[in-house]
Amino acid sequence: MTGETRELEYDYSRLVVPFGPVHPALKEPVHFKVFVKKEEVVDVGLRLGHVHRGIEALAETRNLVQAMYLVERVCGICSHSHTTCFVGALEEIGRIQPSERALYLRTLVFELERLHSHLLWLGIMAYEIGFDTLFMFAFNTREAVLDLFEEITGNRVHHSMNVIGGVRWDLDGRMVEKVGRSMSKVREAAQRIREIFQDKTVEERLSGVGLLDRGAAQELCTVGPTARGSGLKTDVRKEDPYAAYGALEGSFSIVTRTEGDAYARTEVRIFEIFETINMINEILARLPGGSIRPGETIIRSMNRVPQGEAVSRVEAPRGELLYYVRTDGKGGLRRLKVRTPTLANIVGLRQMLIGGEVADIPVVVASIDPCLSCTNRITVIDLDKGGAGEPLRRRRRKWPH
Amino acid sequence: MAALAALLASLPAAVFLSLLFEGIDRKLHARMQGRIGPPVTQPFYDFAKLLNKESVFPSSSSKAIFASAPVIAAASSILAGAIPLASLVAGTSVVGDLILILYLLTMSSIMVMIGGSSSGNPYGAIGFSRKMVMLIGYEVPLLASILPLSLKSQHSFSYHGIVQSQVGMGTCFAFAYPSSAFAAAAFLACIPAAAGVVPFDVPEAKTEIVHGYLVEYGGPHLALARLAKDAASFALSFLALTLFFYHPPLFEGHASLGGLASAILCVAFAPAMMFLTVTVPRTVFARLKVGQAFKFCWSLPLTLSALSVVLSAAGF
Amino acid sequence: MRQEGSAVRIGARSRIKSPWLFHLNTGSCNGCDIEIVASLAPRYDAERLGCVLVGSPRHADVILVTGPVTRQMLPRVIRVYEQLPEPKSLVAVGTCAASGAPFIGSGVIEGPLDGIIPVDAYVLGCPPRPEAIVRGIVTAVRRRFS
Amino acid sequence: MGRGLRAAFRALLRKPVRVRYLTEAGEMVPVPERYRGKITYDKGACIGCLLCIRTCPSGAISTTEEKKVEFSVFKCTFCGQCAEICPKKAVKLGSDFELVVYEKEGMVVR
Repeated sequence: MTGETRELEYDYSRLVVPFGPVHPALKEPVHFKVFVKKEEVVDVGLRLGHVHRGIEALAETRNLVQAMYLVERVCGICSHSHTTCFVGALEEIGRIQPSERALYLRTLVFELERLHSHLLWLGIMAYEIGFDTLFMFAFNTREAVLDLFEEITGNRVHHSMNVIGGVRWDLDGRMVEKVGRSMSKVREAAQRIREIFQDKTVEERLSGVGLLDRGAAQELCTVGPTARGSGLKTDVRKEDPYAAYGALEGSFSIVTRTEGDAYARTEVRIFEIFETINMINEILARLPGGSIRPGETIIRSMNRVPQGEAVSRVEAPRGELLYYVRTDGKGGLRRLKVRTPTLANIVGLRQMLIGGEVADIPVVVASIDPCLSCTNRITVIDLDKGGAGEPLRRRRRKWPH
Repeated sequence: MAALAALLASLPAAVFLSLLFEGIDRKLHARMQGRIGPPVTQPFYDFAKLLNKESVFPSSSSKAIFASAPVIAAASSILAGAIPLASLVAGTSVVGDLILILYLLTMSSIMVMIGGSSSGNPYGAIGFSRKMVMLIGYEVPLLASILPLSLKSQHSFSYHGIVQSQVGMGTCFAFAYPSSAFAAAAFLACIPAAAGVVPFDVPEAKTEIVHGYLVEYGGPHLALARLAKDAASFALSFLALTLFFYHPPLFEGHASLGGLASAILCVAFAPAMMFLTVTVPRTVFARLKVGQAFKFCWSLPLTLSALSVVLSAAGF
Repeated sequence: MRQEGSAVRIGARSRIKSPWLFHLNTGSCNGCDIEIVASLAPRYDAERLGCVLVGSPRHADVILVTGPVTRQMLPRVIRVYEQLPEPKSLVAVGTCAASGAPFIGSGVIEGPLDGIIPVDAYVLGCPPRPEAIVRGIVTAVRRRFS
Repeated sequence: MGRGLRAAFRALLRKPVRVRYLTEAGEMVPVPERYRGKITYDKGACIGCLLCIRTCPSGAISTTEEKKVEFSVFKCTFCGQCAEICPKKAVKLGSDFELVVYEKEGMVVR
């Protein structure tokens, strides 16, 4: 004991608020360690990996047909984007050209998916700011789109639309009419939702929150509506057209906003809804005839894909989705790499959150539309620490059944 | 003696009416969202279920405070709801019971807040600080809006005195003087904040801080904490109706049945008041941030109540 | 004795009438999660059966588990289940919560769920429709609470 | 505020959306023609080519001793690949979707 006093360099005014992995504002587990001083956020730590399922490694043990359904289950909201991206890479390796009609139908489902994803996101955003009524309205509108999915593909979420060299389900005249009718209804409802989003209380909650300026957005490689909300004019559909987007180039434009806050990102998505509805109507008007898939069986198509590698990009509802595919020439995969839009956007979150309030955390996190089941590509298991290794396995049978 | 009997009978009535009012509120809320909604009896099932559940104590909590806080909160809220009912039925009241009612309402929210923060959960701590800010925000205009009524009814802070002075005037306070009209507006604007519903439910924001101070409560304690909130919103809407909108031609003139009939009529009209002050705001607004909520409380309701105090002092 | 019997009956009936849900994602693809939310939205409106989605496991009666249990989520599943006050019930929503398919064989999947915690009802489908989810909740609640 | 209020009151006055669920056994909620529900299997038509096993993404199909297949509904992801590849159309995806069970046993389509 020397008798001198020692000052601890610990700031007791900093309160650590765990945000996740299980939190009502998040539909998926992710862990934010938020350091709070009064109500202000001073630092944010992010931990991913809770929903890592090892899909990339798993796909290497499956053949191409099975892998198609597996990558569809990377994400339940943008499932069609994943298969379109994957099948695009396979078709590039195998030099298979789908028919015009198949490409248009692929695009149609893609845009319907963007529509449902954006409506869902508007609902979630309303829920985060505590506006339950708007959440209910958005979800009610979304049901109309899900009905179309069910009618066209037979499932509300996992459409299983793509096959190598074409699509699985065709549209007859009655369905084309039905899609068109639904679109005008959805447009009307979306117009109403847009009006409520222009409400003053909503605007107060969203504008000026989660700022990300143009320079930072570019530096952090953000994609999709997050980048477009910060003024970056980026859209894979225009830059590198896939499916039928090359032919449809004139029927849509890129929506951008320069403010770079949560409200700008909301506006981008709302206006994209209208762009998408326009595009769907255009697709329905220009739908070419012909067959939708090659006459051969799927096993033969699969075996026709030679050894090779390709990178494919699509504009998923959340932004640029990238697949790297290397095939082994025997109907299997040697390597699959997925880079999802949320992985690109989530690094921007720290910058958006610091300086904000605790009340803004869910709003900012939701504003990039995080899809964590897409994002979790790795999990770290530290066996030395015993974190989630062997000891837990012994616990598994603890509960009496 | 009759007053005491009326009070004792009013306690279960207040519990019943609080739960019933929550059911009506939830039904209307759902209908305004285009849903069918839960049955009106739903809160009774919720309450009975929560009472029958196991109670869990977090290890970091101070058990005595954690367990007793919801009990005191519920008791004071129910009492705050029962006193106006009883004094309407019995036709008498004590001097200054209006102050007691408002004090009990504040007491109930403070107790829930203390209980939540004693759980040791960081969300509870944030909920505590937010509720503190909200209390400062709405208490001042709420109390100030009572003053003009007292001035206009022979300086009485007795609940029944104020109600009876409306009978004497033949019209209700909200329409009688400009000062009391402003006071009514201030009181109504404070109800959503005092009842803690959506634009002002910052202390228990579900998506931000996981129900705030309620986060660690489960089972019977949660049932009581919820009942405290329901009873508070019932008491507030009942108070607003009787203090400002007690319209004698409607509520009096049932001489044969006396106070009971007018009390029953008031209860029948109270859901309309609650629809206006609780259900509509929570349906058409997004949740405010704590700073915005505070700013709102200290701008509109405070201006209105200050105006009403000034006007009533000037004799309008 | 009779009074006690009726108290038990009231308890059971109120539990069946107001199942509060807690949703736990253990590696699901979001499909089931969104369908759970859709079952609370106006079209299906599970609140007319008393179902409310709550944010804290302490408030809940029923956990809806979606997804094959990933290694990272395994301790959390157990912890959340322990946090629920008794009596509680658990519904496995979706095929991957029930059997782990199509992720069977992955090194980071610890599922299926029934080896970890007791399951009261399985709702099959990839993802199940909201009608099926509502039926699953009602089935589990009736089985466990009455 | 005005817009939200108007929309809310419009919804209050209109009839709410209502769909039927929790129907009794035998009563089915109507589903679209292409809906992919529980598998139905025509054993007589099956020729035992086992193409379905090769393409099933979740390993839900297994062989039996009599050179036929059986489907474990517990592992089925309802993608419809087996129905598509079957040369004899012996496998179909039916419209039964309310698959709520207590136990794992018995959910096999033979």
